[in-house]
Order: sequence, then C-alpha cells, then structure tokens
Amino acid sequence: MNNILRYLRKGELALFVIFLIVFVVFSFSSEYFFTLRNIMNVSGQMSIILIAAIGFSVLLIAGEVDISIGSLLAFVSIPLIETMNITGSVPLGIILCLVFGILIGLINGFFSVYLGVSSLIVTLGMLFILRGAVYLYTGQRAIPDELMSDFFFYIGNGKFMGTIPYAAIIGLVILLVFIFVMRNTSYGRKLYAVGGNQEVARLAGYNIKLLKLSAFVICSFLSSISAIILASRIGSANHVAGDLFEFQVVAAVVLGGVSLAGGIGSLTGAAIGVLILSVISNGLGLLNIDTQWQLVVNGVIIIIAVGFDELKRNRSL
Amino acid sequence: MALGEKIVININFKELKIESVSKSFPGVQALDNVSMKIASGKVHALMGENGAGKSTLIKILAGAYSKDSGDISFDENKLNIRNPNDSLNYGIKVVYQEISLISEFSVAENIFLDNFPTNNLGIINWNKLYKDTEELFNRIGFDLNPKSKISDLSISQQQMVEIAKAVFKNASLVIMDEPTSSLTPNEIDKLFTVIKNLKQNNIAILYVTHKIDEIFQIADEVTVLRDGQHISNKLISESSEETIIKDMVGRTVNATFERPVDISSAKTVMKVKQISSKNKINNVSFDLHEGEILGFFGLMGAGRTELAKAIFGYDKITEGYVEINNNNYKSFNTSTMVNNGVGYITEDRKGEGIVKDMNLRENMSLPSLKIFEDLFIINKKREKNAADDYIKKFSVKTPSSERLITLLSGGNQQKVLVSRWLIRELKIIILDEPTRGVDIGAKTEVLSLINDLAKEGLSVLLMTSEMNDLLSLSDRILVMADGKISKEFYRGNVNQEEIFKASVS
Amino acid sequence: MKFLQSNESILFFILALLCIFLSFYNPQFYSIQNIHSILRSSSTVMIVAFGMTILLTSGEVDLSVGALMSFVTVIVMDVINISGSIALGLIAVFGFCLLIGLINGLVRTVLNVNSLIATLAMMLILQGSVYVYSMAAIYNTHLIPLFSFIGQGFFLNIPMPVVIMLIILPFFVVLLNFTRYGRYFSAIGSNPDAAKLSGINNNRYKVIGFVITSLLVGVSGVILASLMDTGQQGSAKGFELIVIAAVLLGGTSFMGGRGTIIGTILGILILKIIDNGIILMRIPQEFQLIVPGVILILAVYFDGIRRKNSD
Amino acid sequence: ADPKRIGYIVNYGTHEWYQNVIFGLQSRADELGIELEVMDANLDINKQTQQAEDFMTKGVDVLIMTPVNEEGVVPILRKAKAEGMPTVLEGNPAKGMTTLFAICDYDAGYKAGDAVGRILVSRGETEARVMDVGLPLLSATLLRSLGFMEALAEHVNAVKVHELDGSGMIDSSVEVASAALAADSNINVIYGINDGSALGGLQAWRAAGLPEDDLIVAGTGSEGLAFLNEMTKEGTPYLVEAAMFPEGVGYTGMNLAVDLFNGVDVPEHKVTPTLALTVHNFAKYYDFDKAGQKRAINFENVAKIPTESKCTKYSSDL
Ligand SMILES: Nc1ncnc2c1ncn2[C@@H]1O[C@H](COP(=O)(O)OP(=O)(O)OP(=O)(O)O)[C@@H](O)[C@H]1O
Ligand SMILES: Nc1ncnc2c1ncn2[C@@H]1O[C@H](COP(=O)(O)OP(=O)(O)OP(=O)(O)O)[C@@H](O)[C@H]1O
Ligand SMILES: [Mg+2]
Ligand SMILES: [Mg+2]
Repeated sequence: MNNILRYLRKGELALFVIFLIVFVVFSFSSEYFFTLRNIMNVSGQMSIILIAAIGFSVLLIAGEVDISIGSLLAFVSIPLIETMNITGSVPLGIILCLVFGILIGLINGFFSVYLGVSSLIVTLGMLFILRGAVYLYTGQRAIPDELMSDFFFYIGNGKFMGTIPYAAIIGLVILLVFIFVMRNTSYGRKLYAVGGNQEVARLAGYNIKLLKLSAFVICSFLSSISAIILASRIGSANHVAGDLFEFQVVAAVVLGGVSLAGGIGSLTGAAIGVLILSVISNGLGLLNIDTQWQLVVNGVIIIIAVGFDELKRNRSL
Repeated sequence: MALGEKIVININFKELKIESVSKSFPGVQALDNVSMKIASGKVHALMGENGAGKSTLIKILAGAYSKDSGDISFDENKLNIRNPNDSLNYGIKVVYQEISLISEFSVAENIFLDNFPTNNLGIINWNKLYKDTEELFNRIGFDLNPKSKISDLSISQQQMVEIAKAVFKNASLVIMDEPTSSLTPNEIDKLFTVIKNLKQNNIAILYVTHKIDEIFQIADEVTVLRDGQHISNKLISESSEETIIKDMVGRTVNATFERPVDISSAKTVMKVKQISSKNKINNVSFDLHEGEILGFFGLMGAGRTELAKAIFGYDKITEGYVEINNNNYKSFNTSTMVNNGVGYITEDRKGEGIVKDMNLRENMSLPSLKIFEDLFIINKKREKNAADDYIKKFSVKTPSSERLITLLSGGNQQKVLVSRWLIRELKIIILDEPTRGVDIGAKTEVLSLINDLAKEGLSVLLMTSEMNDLLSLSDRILVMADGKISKEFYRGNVNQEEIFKASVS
Repeated sequence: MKFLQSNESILFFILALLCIFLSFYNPQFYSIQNIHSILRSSSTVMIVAFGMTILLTSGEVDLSVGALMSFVTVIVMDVINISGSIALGLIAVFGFCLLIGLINGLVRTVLNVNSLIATLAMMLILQGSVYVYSMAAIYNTHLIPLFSFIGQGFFLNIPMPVVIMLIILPFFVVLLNFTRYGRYFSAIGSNPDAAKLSGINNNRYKVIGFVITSLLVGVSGVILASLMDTGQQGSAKGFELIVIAAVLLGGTSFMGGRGTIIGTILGILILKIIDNGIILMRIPQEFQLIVPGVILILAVYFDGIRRKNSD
Repeated sequence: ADPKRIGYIVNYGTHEWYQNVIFGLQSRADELGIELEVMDANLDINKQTQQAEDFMTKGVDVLIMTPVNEEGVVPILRKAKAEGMPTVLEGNPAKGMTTLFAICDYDAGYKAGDAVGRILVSRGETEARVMDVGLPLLSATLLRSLGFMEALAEHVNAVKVHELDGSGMIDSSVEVASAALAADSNINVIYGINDGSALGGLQAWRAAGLPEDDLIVAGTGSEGLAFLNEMTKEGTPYLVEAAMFPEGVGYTGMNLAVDLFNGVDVPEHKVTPTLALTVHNFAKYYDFDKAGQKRAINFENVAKIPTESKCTKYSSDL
C-alpha cells in the first residue's frame, strides 16, 4: 500500500482517494459489488476503454488528439470478422484488423503532421468518414462472426483459470508496458517534450513529425486491440459499436489528469480515471439506479472529481 | 535527413566562416549579404539594434531557419545545415533569446533533452542523468537541484539552465542570444567564468547582447549589424563604447537622467498595506507618491515579480489591502487596477505579454480599447493612428501596424508592449524588466520617456535587474529578500554594497 | 480583392461549386421550396453556432448544446400547455437556459474544469434529467397558432426561423468584428495571461460566452419545438457535433484566438446543402456522414496552405 | 414454483415504446408477485454486454433482453447457456436463443398498408405515391416499410417516391422530409416506421405549407400518446396507426419468461398482437384522456386480437 502511495503523484493520489471512496460506498450499498466475480467482471469490462485510453493518452501527451476512435472501433472490426469468416483464420483476422488500425493512424497522422491540418479537424472528419464507410459497407446490418471459434470467443469472454478475464490481463500488460515506455525510455520522454513545447523539441533536433506520427499509430493500434476485444464480446462487426466511445475515453482520461493541451499527465492517472468511471457505472447498475439518474450522477461525479483536483492544484486561479 | 548518412564533426577548426548569407521574410530583408568569421577560443560579440538580424543569423546557424543564399563553413569545410539536428551534430549549441525549455520536465531532463543517457533499448539511466547534471553544475559553479521542475524556477534560474544545456558537451560553437537579459549580477559573474572556461577549451563563442559594458569584459572581437547589413568588425581593443553605439544606431546617445530633487512631499497615489499572498509575498507595505519612480532590487526569487502581480490583481492577496483613489481594496482583480489607472508590463514577454493571434495594432490597444470606441464600435482609424505614433516614437521595425506581432524581433515586441500602456492615461505603471532585450538606442528612449512621464506626474514601480538604470532613475529603492522588504534607500544616499547586503539577508 | 485572400473565399468557392453542381443535377435545387427547406434547417444550427463561435474564439467549447436543446423543447411545450401562455413558456425556457449557461460558466471558471469536460458532464446531466422532468414526450395540447408560427410560419415569404436568425445575426457580426468585446474574446482565447494582465476579466467574459450560447440554444430549441409540434426528449441528437464541425469548417480555431461569424455561416450552409443534395440526388444517406468529413479536412487543409502563402 | 426475480435489459429504456413494454412486464410481474429489475443499455451495445454479466452476477431467475443489435448478443446467449441462465429475447431473433416474443413487423406494416389502401380505393384513387420515412438501420423497420408497400400494392398502384432515413426521431424526420418534399411533393401517402417518423413527415408537410385534404398519414407502433393526440384532431390526415401494443408485448413476455422458467414447452417465437387502429376503433383498446395526457390499455381486449403463429416475413427474408 505504501509503495502504491509513493508511486502516485499528488494529482493521482487525490483521484485514487476518490476511487477508494466510491469503492467503499458501493461495497456497503450493494451485496453483489464487493465479490470476486463482480470485481473480475469489471476488470474485464473496463479493458476495452482502458486500452483505447492508453493510446489516446499517449497521443494527447504528444500534443495531438484523435476523436475518431469510436468510429474506428466499428470500422476495423469489419476486416477482422470478414477475414475470419472468409479464411477461417482468427490470427489472420486479428492481423488484418491491426493493419487497418495502423493504416488509419497513418492517415490521421499524415494529414495532421505532414499536411498541417489540426488533428482535431482531421479526426473529426475521420469520425464521420469511418462511420459512414461502415454504414455503407455493412448496409447498416451487423456482420456476424460465423466462424464461432472458441479462441476468438475467449479473448473477450474467457477467464484465465475461470477467474481472471483474459481481456483484463491484456489490458494490464499493455498498461504496464506503456507506463514504462512513457516514464523510462527516451522515446516516451521525447513524446512528452514534443507535447510540452514543440518548438523546443524541434530545436533539440527531434524528428517531431515522426514522433507525432508514431503517437497517432499507437493510438489507432491500441484502439484496434480494443476493437478486437469488443468484437469478441459482441460476436460481430457491428455498425452501432463504439458510438460516443470517444466521449467516454476523453472523460476518463481527462479525469485522470492528462491535459488536453499536451505534455502533461500520466498513464497511471488515465488508468485511475478509467477505473473510477467503470466502477461507478458498474455499481450504479448493480444498485438498479435508473439510466436517467446514472447519467446525472456520472456528470456530477466528473465535475466534482476534475474540479476537486483542479482546485487543489491551482487555488490561486 | 537521409538514413545512414553520418555527419563528421571537426572540432579542431580554426574559424567558423559566414560568407554572404542572406535571408528575407515577406516584406523584410532580415539579412543582406552578411559575412563574418568567428575564431575558435575567442568570444565574438554581435551587436545591433532591435530587428538588425542577430537572432535570424543565429537561427540560421542553428538550423531553425534556412538561409536564402551564402555559405557557412568550418575553415574550408562547408557545413550543410538543413535542420536543428544537423546543427547539433556539428556541435553548434544555442542559448536562445526566449527561454526554450520544457516546463513540465526536470532540470536534468532539459539539459540532456537532445541526448538522454540510455541503454541500447532506449531505456533512460536516471542515475546517470542526475549525476551528470550534478557534475556539470559543479563544474560551472552553479547550485540547483537537478530534479526540480522547470516551472518551479524563476526566469533567471531557467536562464541558467539554458546556459548549462548549451555548454554541456560536444560543443564547437556556443551561441548566446542575450543570455544575461534576465540574470542578476552574481549570476552574470558565473556566466563569465563559464565563458572563459569555454575559451580555454578552444570553443568558439558568438555572443549577442544589448549591454555594451559586458562586451568589454569578455569579448575579443565585435561585429555590428544594422538593418540586416554588416556595418563593422573590430577588435575590442580597438573600439570604444561610443564607436560601437555609433555603428549601431548611426548617432550618439545620451543616457543620464535628471530627477526632481524631492518627491516624498508629493501626494500619495497608492498605499500598499501589509499585503501577503500565497505566492511568497509576506507582509509588504509601502507608499507610492505622485510622480515618483520607486525602484525595487532583489536577487532572483526575491519576489519582485510576485509583488507586482499581487498589487496588480493577478494573484489574489490573502492579507492586507491596497489603497488607491481613496478606495481600499482587499479583494480585486486586474481590471479593478486597470480601471484605477494602473498598468503592468510583464517580464515574461512570450508567455504573458504578446497575443500571438493579433497584429501589432491590436496588441497595442488591447487594454485601452475603450478610448477608441465611438458608441460601442471601435474606430479602427484612430486606433491605427495611435499605433503608428508609437511605432514612430520607438522606431519599431515593422512594415506596418498590421503585421502579426510574432513576426517582429524580440526587442521590437517589447517596444510594442511598452507602448501598450503609454497609449492610455495612466496614474501608475508597474514595470517588470521593461527594457529586457531592448537595444541601447530604444532603451534610452524608453527610459527617458518613463522619466518624462514621471515628471508629468506618472508614478512608477520599477523592477529591473540593470543596476545602472535602477540607480540612475529611482527616487527611492526598496530592497526585497524572500518576499519581504528588507531595506529602503533614498536617491542620493545609496550604496551598492549595502544594497547587495540587504538583498541577501 | 482582399476578400479573395480570406478563408471565407475558399468556403464561398466550395459553396458556389456545390450549388452549380446540384442545380445541373436537379433543377429542383433552386425551387423556392427547397431553398426554404435548406435555410429553415440551417437557421437553428446557425443561431447556436453564433454562440459557439464566440466560445471557441475564447478557447472554450460547449458540448451540452444538443442536450439542452431537447430539454428546451420539453420545457417550452409543457409550460405553454399548462399555462396557456407563450410568454410564460419563453420565460421558463430562457430562465432555464440562463441557469445552465451560468453553471457551465462557473464550473469552468470557479472550479476551473476544462470546458470540454465540464460541458460533457453537463450533457450527461441534461440527458438524464430531462427524463426526470418527464418520462413521456410532451405533445402540443395548447394549439396556440402563434406557437406553430414560430417554426412553421412565413414572414414576407421567408420562413420564420430564418427571419429570427437574420434578426440575431447582425448583432453577432458587429459584436465579434467591431467591438472591444470581440477583441477580448480572441485575446482570452489566444493568450489568457496576456489578456488578464491587460485588465480584462477573463472569467467574466467566459461566463458571458457560455450564457449567450445557452440562451441561443433556447431560441433554437423553441423553434425546434414548434417545428416538431412536440417537446421531445432525445431530439437534437448529435447537434453539438454538427455545430462544432460547422464552426471549425468556418475557420474558427479550436485553440481559440480566431473566429468569424461569416465563416461559420458559410460552413453551415455547405454542410446543409450537402445534406440536401444527397437527398435530392437520392444517393445513399450514408454519404451525409462521409462527404462533410472529407470537406472539413480539405477546407481546413486549403486554408492552411493559403495562410502559409500569405504570411 | 414461479420465478422470484427476473431481469430485463432494455435497449433504449427512455423511449416511449419501451417504457410501455416495461409497464406491461411490470403489470404482469406484479400480478404474479415477481420482482422485476430493469437495466437500460441506452443503445450502447458494449454496455448491454456488461449488464448481462452483471445480471448473471446477481443471479436472477430469468433474463429478458431486447438486443441493441441482434448479432451483438450472440456471445451473451452463449455465456448464459453455459451458466444455465434461462434467457428470453424481445424483438428480433438471434443465433443461439431459446425463445422470443415479438410483434411481426412485416405483418404490422401490412395491416396499416391494407387500411390505407382501402381508404384510397374508397376515395376513388388509383395510385399511392408514398413518402416512406424509414429507418434502414434496423431490419425490423425495413420489414414494416416492406409490408406496408406490399399491402398497398394489392389495392392500388403503389409507388415509393421517397425512401428516407429519419433516424426514427421526429426532428431528423422533419428535416429529411422537408428536403424530400422540396425535391418532389407530389405524394399522397406518408408512412412512418414509428410515430415520430410519421409525425415528422406530417410536420414537414405542414411547414412546407402543402394542402392536407388528399393526404393520408400512417404511423406505426402506438408507442405513446403522440398518435392518439394527432388522430383525434379534427380534419387530421393521420388516419391509420399500425398498433403494436407495447404494453401487451410486455405482458406476453412476462408470461413467456415464467413458462420458460417452469419448463413449460415454449414456442420459438411468441407473436404478440398487432392491428390497424383508426379513430373509429382505438377506444376498444385504449382509454385515452386527452386533457390529462394519459392512456390506459385494455389488456383483455388486446389479448383477444387474433395473432399469427408465425410472421409472414422475417429479417432473413430481406
Ligand atoms: N519568422 C519571421 N517572419 C517574418 N519576419 C521575421 C521573422 N523573424 C524575424 N523577422 C524579421 O526580421 C528582422 C530581423 O529580426 P531578428 O529577430 O533577427 O532581430 P534581432 O537583431 O535579433 O533583434 P532583437 O535585438 O530585437 O532581438 C526583423 O525585422 C523581424 O521583424
Ligand atoms: N528557492 C526557490 N525554489 C524554487 N522556486 C523559486 C525559488 N525562489 C523563487 N522561485 C520561483 O521563481 C519564480 C520567480 O521569482 P521572482 O519573480 O519572485 O523573482 P524576482 O525577484 O522577480 O526576480 P527576477 O524577476 O529577477 O527573476 C517564481 O515562480 C517562484 O516560484
Ligand atoms: Mg533577437
Ligand atoms: Mg521577476
């Protein structure tokens, strides 16, 4: 415990406390909440957002943004499912899905970095384009997974030794790897520098364009992994998948203290942000709170959590 | 950069040659066939008015701008500088005029920004990073925790980090663009020691400054630019202050100021009573009289900037009050102060001064738009006329008032920011390093304008690190240390030694 | 000639191209009915976009406009149903919008929550609480003709929503271009510290920006309620994205500092004419997503090139 | 023994239609003394999957689901089967399901088309020029449009002039219908795949200032009060409603869930009643209080409506 506390920085600590409060409140108010099964469920459920949030944070830290990830989720699951259905090979489908993800990342990056169009605009456009393309291709019908392979089913639905969801394991591994990369490698620090002050980074001889492009690719790549887990959980390439996903990710990541202005924030924080929102959603569901109230509570909690954090950090403003 | 291509550094060159380098921006010929030679082991000073082209030349050497024509070479070897990375590989290190650090990073990370110590996998060796930084600081005799975050440092501490960053290793040519503009005398001494050290290591130094006395302390040679053209090149031993200034401005300038004898009997325009703030200010009180120039001295981090910001309503005060126009303000913001006729010029031009999306005219009129209004609508013509007046008065180098402010040279931007407040009726002006980066000609103009305005009744809070200006202009000097006022001196009985003593207590 | 060098000229060019192309394809494009239809549906977007332009210029954004708009339709219909008075309905709507705008503004300035997040949260809150207010849609039972006139009527053969938009428009053109408040909004968006140190009360103007936007949503919401003849929860879905996309297309910067009302108007017209053209041409409606996406990217790209060349 | 707790995951719980489905489920659950818990996926397919897991954690006796998308619930059904959780679907069939309760979309549309066709014939018209305010996103709504057009064609020459995507929302329907009417307003029938779409089409017609005398509007769903309000107006063109009685759907669904729990033999598809409602016959099924804006369903009379044992067409026939 002490180690965890030392590891968390000031802002993250405040969030962690909020998380603990939420956790304790739910544990007392719902008999189902603090059970191994439920906790494992939540850890699996949150991995979809978590993995995309990691990529999204990396990109934000590098000073760019990608709001097309929700549409991307729907888009890249098409090559995944189609390939599996046609060739009968799950790995091939996964590879193709990731390749498409990387390609979209490259396109986003190319327009933002090399053609100089603000990434918000590019990816806002991409949000429309990808969703439209999905509707066109699928004729607004979901494409079912006809292969029904156990392996694919287990990615999103299976549990290691019957307890720990594989999705949670995937999410955790990716999180740890990227926490390390962002904190302790020169590549990670360079991304921070580029997002923190692009001009300074340029004068330090960085290849800004390549660095940013790589961040776009990481974001799309990780979102594609989320897409695979989601596709496994919903057994299809689904045209309605990922709607408003970008909002959920933005809320979680900013709640976790990653700045929209670039260069500030940590993946640990982002992960705590995801954790808080996922646990709240799960807890409210278990308590049978009506959707309309869930929305209100979610909104209020986001304001309180971010506001509380900001107030602590910057009283004078 | 083509992959695999390796640039060979020849550190053992005799001189860096700049031959007929030209560079133009739309509407401006920033450099016009400029040639000069910088010998290794020598300090070469580069001087010129604001907008003369000094920073442009430096940015070309640094690979930040590409030149239109001309050659740059180490002895006979032509350099091919296409981007900052090339320049760094040639060993050209720059201390930029504007602070160029990542504010969220630690000191050590900033110093090794272009060269993190890593293993083969790109994993950073943090111990080595901090140890190397510590060693570097020891070597250049300057005391700072390598783990501190840049945003927690004062401007002058940041400047020292900039310098350390440039000199740390592999340098063949070190370029310093006004490195002392935000340093205290003590730090300037340290810098000069560093420079001597570099000389001994046979490193060439290009040194840009507006402080003419400095070049006589450290430079070996001086080149003067005017309007992008090479004007003169002399050995220091063969030149004098007068000749250099004459080369720079094309005329002589006079820099002594007359002050009225007794100001303390004038009526009080502002009373600061026991104010404290979260940002360091601790129980500060003083009165300001009409027409008085009240100088503030302090070492870096003494809290002058914080005091200025607290008085101006930028930072909230936690205790005390400010009395102005017969009102007591305990809680107020910047617009309260501006409405009471107070103005403020920041020391952080880039961060807090200029509005980069606006042109020169709009930047100038920002706090005074009310006076250009005809019934809610801004009268652009009057606004433009006012801007043109000040462009002329301070000889701001710009094709027109409609130019984006970011396209002006640093010193010219500063002139715009000074004009920003002079355009309107003011009772009190707070000047935090008002002449930072302003060339000697314009500086004299700014200072004598301040003097004239004070004679007409404007009260001035003057915070400047330039001791000479402070001494020659102030009617009274308050010395600050650690957020408090430690001592008060009156014009006529100031003693530099005592001032320093008071500032460290 | 100066006009031709501006961002507006690119948009204008795109717009003209679209119109020419569509009128060749289908002469119905220029039918008075079609023009009415385009303008009517543009005006609700434009009205809100005026406010959004101000907000984006000052470096803020409001994602709650869509949710607020559907809430407004419910309130206005319900209050008029109960009270039988349009005036009371409008008072309720604008009172409510004022409150929401104030909350958005204060959360942004006092709690210092990034407005993207603050208004995203407000969006969730409004989406939820509109059902707390009434689970069922509210139908027009008051049958006051004047109310139907607001959205469906014509004045001098111009649809009323367009008339309302045209009344509001000049106010914002003047505000942003010719008054000091316009300058303040861009200064705050471009460099908040410099603005503050110039004696501008940033927070006050930010709150004002949020309040103006919310009040404009009130206007659009009333028009929408009249047009639907219903107070409908969940209407105006995705409205915020369309408004923001149009404002950005119009050349306003998301980072603040730059904004133009004329650009915004052109941006909206382009998007709406594309929507319209796709229906006229009987192309699959999926393209209503794809085409604006492509145009958004290209327009901003060309604007960037133009800017580079002129600097 | 009867089940004690039943969980229902609705796809879009704030929609009037589903509020009334829930009302029907709850009415029957109350009669049987069953505790009904409802979670709302709010059109988020990922959330629906999570909620199914949550219900399994809670261990309800039967799980009822209206899929956000029918392909998307296949893995949930697989998990439920593995856990031995009896599951009932509402709306559309999905691979691996046990039983389903739903209206027949095609047949509902067909009944409305038939009613409209008769009115046209009685008016001496020979052609139906239709603006279909549809929702191609869902196969269910496509089936409705198809049924409507095929029934019309049996009476008159039926032409689909406009095929629109109104998102099922009144505001987008107004917008797309306005554009369509501007392109070609020579139509005499507006069909909406739900009440919002039909009303949106009608509102667009009104905003364009077109005459209402020869127009016929038909809606679908009997979702809430909207069609009753409009239908009872003097001189309205809104003449036909393909009623689907959502309360009845819920009522039937609860019975089906209990049967499944008790091991009674259940049909693969339990069809719930639909009917073409007009201003003349609605009172038999709905007690409508216009001033108080309330309606009350007559479960008994709805139960008497003869139902198909199987739909004429399914989404697989599209
Ligand atoms: N990026 C740019 N775009 C357009 N004009 C520029 C740009 N950079 C510099 N200039 C112009 O080139 C001229 C030389 O500027 P430079 O910054 O080199 O002056 P300087 O000698 O460094 O002055 P200072 O002492 O004020 O720093 C100025 O007129 C300036 O306005
Ligand atoms: N000992 C210190 N350790 C860390 N930060 C410090 C320390 N002293 C001052 N600072 C920071 O330095 C910054 C600037 O200091 P300040 O402006 O008070 O100095 P000053 O008296 O105005 O001198 P100058 O303007 O010449 O640097 C402030 O942000 C302050 O927080
Ligand atoms: Mg310079
Ligand atoms: Mg200072």
